[in-house]
Amino acid sequence: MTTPLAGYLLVAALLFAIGLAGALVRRNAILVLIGIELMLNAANLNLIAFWRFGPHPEALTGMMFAIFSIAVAAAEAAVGLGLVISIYRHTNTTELDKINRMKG
Amino acid sequence: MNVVFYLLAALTIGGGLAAVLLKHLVHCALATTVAFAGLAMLFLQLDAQFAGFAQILVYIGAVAILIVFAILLTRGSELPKDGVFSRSWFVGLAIAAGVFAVLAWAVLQSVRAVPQQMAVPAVSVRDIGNALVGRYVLPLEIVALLLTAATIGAVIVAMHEKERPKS
Amino acid sequence: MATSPLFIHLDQMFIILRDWLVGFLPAALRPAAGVVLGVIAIVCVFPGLFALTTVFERKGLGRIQNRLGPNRVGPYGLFQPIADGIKSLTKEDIVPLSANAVVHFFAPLVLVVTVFMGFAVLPMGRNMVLVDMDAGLLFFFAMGAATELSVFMAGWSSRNKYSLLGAMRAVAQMISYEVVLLLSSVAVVMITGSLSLPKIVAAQNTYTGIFPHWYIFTPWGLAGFVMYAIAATAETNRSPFDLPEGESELVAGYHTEYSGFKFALFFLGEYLAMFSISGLGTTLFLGGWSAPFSFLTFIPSWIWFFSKVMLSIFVFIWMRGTLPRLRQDQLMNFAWKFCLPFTLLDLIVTALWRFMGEGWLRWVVSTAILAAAYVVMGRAGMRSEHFGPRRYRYAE
Amino acid sequence: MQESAAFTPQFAASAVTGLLWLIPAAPMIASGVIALLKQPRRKYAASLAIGSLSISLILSLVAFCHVVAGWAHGSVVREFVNFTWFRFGASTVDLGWVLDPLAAIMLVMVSFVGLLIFIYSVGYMAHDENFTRFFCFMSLFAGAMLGVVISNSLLLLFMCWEIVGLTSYLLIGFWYQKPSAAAAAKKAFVTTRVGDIFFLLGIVWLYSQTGTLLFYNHGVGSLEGLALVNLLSQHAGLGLSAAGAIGLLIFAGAVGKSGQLPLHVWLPDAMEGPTPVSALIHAATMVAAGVFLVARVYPLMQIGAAPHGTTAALTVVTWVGASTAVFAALIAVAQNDIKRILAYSTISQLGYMMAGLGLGGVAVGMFHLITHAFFKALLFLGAGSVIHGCHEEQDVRRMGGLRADMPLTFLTYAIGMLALCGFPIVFSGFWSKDGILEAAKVASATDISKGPFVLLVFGALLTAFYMTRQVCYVFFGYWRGHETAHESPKVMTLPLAILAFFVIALGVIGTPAWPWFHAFLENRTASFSWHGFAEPGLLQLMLGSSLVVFAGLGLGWRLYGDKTPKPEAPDALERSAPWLWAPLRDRLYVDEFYGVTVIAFYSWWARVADWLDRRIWGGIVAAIAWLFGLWARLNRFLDVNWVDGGFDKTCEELSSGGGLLSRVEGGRVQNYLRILAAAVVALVAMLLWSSRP
Repeated sequence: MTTPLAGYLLVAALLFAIGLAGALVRRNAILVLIGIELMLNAANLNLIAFWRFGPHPEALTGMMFAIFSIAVAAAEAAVGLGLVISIYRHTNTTELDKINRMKG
Repeated sequence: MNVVFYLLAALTIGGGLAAVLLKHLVHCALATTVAFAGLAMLFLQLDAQFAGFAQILVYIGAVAILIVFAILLTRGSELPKDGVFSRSWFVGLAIAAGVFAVLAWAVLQSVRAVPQQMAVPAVSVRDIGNALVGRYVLPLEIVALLLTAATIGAVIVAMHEKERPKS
Repeated sequence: MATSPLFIHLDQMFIILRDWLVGFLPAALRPAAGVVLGVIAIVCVFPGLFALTTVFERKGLGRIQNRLGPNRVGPYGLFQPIADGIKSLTKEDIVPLSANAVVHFFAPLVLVVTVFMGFAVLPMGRNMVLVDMDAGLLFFFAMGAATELSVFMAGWSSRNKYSLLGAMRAVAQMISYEVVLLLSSVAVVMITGSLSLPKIVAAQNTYTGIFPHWYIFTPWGLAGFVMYAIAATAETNRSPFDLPEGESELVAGYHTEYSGFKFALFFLGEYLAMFSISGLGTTLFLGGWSAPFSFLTFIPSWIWFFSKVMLSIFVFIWMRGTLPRLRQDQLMNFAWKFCLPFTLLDLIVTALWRFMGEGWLRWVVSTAILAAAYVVMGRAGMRSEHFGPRRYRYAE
Repeated sequence: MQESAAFTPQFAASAVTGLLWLIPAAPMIASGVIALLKQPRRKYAASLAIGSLSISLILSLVAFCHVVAGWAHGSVVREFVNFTWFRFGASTVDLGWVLDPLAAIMLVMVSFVGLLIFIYSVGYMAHDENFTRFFCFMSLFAGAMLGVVISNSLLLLFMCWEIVGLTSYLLIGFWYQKPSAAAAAKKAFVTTRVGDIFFLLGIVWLYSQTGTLLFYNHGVGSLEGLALVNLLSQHAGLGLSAAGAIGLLIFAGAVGKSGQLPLHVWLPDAMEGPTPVSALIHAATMVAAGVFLVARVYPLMQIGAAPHGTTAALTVVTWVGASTAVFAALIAVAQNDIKRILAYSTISQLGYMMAGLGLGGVAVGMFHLITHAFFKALLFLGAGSVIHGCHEEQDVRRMGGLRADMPLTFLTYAIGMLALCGFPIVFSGFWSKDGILEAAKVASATDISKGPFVLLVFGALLTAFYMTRQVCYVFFGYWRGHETAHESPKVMTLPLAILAFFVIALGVIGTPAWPWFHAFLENRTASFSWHGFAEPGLLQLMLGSSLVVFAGLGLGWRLYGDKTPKPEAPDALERSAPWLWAPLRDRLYVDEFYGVTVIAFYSWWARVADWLDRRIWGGIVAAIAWLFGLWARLNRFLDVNWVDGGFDKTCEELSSGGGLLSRVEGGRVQNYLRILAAAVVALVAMLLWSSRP
């Protein structure tokens, strides 16, 4: 018996929570980005799960959404890491607590 | 079949936890890659073949490398002196737990409402192609635009500002 | 086309063998058993070929460099691989103290596993493909993407400047050329309209007169194949692009700190990558298992596949022997400033080709465009010393 | 529409009257053009002025002949042209000009005398650098004077009257560098202004009663029957009818302008101006304007009088005239400045004219006016040439013996003097003054008192006396000045000769035997008959007045004869009657009297006004300022305590609150995430809790 939808949703929720915890707890900027990536992936999982167990899988909306979200997440990761690198070049640290000055 | 699901779920959750909890940054990155791989396999299990491969290609192929590069470029690989977790880590954890509780509660409440759909949707790459170019042509173009902008943006943001000697 | 029972048997030899073996098992397990048999076949055939090519390469290089190459072990050095194998197995596997043991250990594993995964979708012969996936090509490239990760893990975990540098160079190079690789193969997908490799081969398996419809014989196909070949050599860190383990500077690049069996694994991984890349190349551009001429179809399909693969390997070795090593900035510039634009142009030309319909006009137009682009970009690149020879500026 | 009708001038006259307006216009235009000329343009200025006045003279002669011709046909010649100047509301203001015997005579006299004086002043003013400016004012004066003469509307008359006043001010103060000239000009203008105020009152009163200011307007004019009867019926107190009262008010204007008793102080000082000015303005024309004005409005004053009777207004005129005559004559006796003597003599002669008008009617007064104009102009021009000859010396005591040096001037001056004194038969002065005395004698018989007659006779004696004194001082004895005197150039002596001829000739038209002048004015037929002398008492009167004149001359000769007293030596009269001499020399303290009364009153009033202004108004302003200050302080108080306090306080609270909030935005990215996540959790929890089945 294939696992019910709830299983996937729970896994996604847990992954989302872990990602959020990572983002909130860790000190390093890159870890926050990783946390965000995890959260996005959790969302994708939900999408695919609902697409798979949803009423009209042939409509492909769920999967399409997931694919587009993957693309967007990639772009976001690229830009995010670019920013972290440039911040690092200015402030020589990736500690989020130390980066709280808006000065350019 | 359930066994595979549990296995993959354990793999993904383990990867995620490792990514968050490990002290060493590169290990976190690699743990993330494991989580991504687990997710990709979950996608395949859900018969979303194209999504799975896209996940592998994009996340494991590109994002993971990107993260690793970022770690190396910002000298994240050395061990951080003071603790890895921010001072008010407890609050973060509590909030995350809250979020999980709420989501889990929501899922459990509503899971009965969704009918169990067993049929395996036969999705071929051609259908996906047609869908992409047909109904979703606008999002496709927008994502294309977004990606170019993002790449150019990332390059500019991270470009080293050293004054190249005008040849 | 020869459809004599003999030919069919020869052609489908392995399939028949497999079905016969699987027959002994209960129906429920048959499909699984079939797959396992396939895997076993691949795992045996390709390492064998690997052993063969090591000798073949060293002999070949020797001949190119006007020397004999290994001839001590066995007749004409044929047993040299066995000697190497035993040597690598028996050598002590040293792991540097400061190395990151876990990552250090997993690096070669990830490499080999992902490369073997790649072989699953290659159609070795007529309906001789392990897994006929709808998005076979995509799966292949997905597996290819993982190799960079393993290279990085290797380079970083050995905590050695040379290996880190080597890894960085390798990863940068592989990422750049992976893009070119993907895009050039997209041209083929546009024409055949499907990602599954058997369909691509089937599309090329037709003849006009004695000449086959291989994609390489079309202008965009040729351009695509050239780009594909360049990207392939870069992907596998071979010959002109073998900067990562440039012996002169970086000792052995990212696998300097490896010894013994892990080193052998890396070596195996590298060669297997070469086989899979060239296997894909043949499937996409050289018609996979289809015979070069219509009258040669009587020879079994898998022979054609393996001969084309061995031909590509020969080209690899040949290039290794003749071309000097590229510099890192030349390499990168070449990828981003020549190959990528050219492949994009190739995509456009392919689209043009597909929608211009039959006739000599599309041949003329596409060849013209591609030739012109090749000449212009090439010359522009060379003149602005992006990939031309370096002009040294002595200290002013 | 009524509009158009008003604008077409009611031409009740011939072509001549149509062109009448040219007479005053020519000199005025000339003055305008000269004003634009630059100072060095002497020739143009002079020629323009003389040319324009000669045009006026020619036109005046034409008009005179026209009137004479009309008179010869026996019809009353009174032609007028009226037009509406502007309208306001229903009423309109009409102006116009008239041609009648009175105007005709004056036109000829003014333009002729003016022309002679212009020619004379070309020579006299030759060395003055403001030559053009002089001629500009002179021609403006001539234009204005002619305007007064021909105007048919009291308003137009008043306007020209004011321009005349202005030009007299300008000309008196011509040498404005001299402070005394400037002061004299101001004094003249102010005193005449006082008279003009009463004049204006009279005009306004007349306008309110009769509704029009036109003299003659087809029977509707103010001086015509209908209006007069209406005015007569109203009583204005003091036994005067409205007409009389208005007449007197207008007479007050004349008093100011002609320098009668109370307002005569300005005329002697007016001698500061150049001599031709004195001659033209303060002898012949302007001062005569007052007399002409009374003559013009004579019907107003005369209405209601019995035939050969008189009205209260006329008696007032007579008494003022007579008293001025004696008063001025007395002062003239003790004056040493040649022009000042003549000025006082003018005042006394004007008194004679006013008395003549009051007693004998328009003709008597006007005849004396005309004759006086000629010989007084002659005397003044003579004085001018004397002064010119003696290098601007004006004190008679420093002259003397000019009989030999300036024979022509002496001869003409002597003729003028004898005419002024009223030397019998030969000179016109005798006939005109005799006419007045005769009228006075007749009036004294019928009216209340013989006062005016006695005064006039005593005046004649004094006139003869002071004139002989002046002639002896100037022409007889020896030259007491420093340089040698020299005869004036021909351009100055020629007008003197012409004037002298007229002084003699004019007497002919006024003798009782052939009273042509009176007939012309009163529109009677003039016939030559010796019976004129057969009037009862006329011959005795003539004999008596000649005796008086001879007595004056003899007394003068005896006192001053051919002696040449030292300039510093006391005057002969002074030696004999010092108690009389001092007050006379000091002009009977009239100026001092004014100084004490009017000036004192004004300065007192000025102080009061100043006090009023500073204390009362200043006080009020200060009070208001203080009030505003108070209000401002209240404002500040409110602002500081209530607005600032309250408002600023709230602002501080807000900003501190803001500060609190800003701590949330501490820049730590993870804080944001935490808050975000917490909010999401809360939201979702709420949503789920609310939607639970």
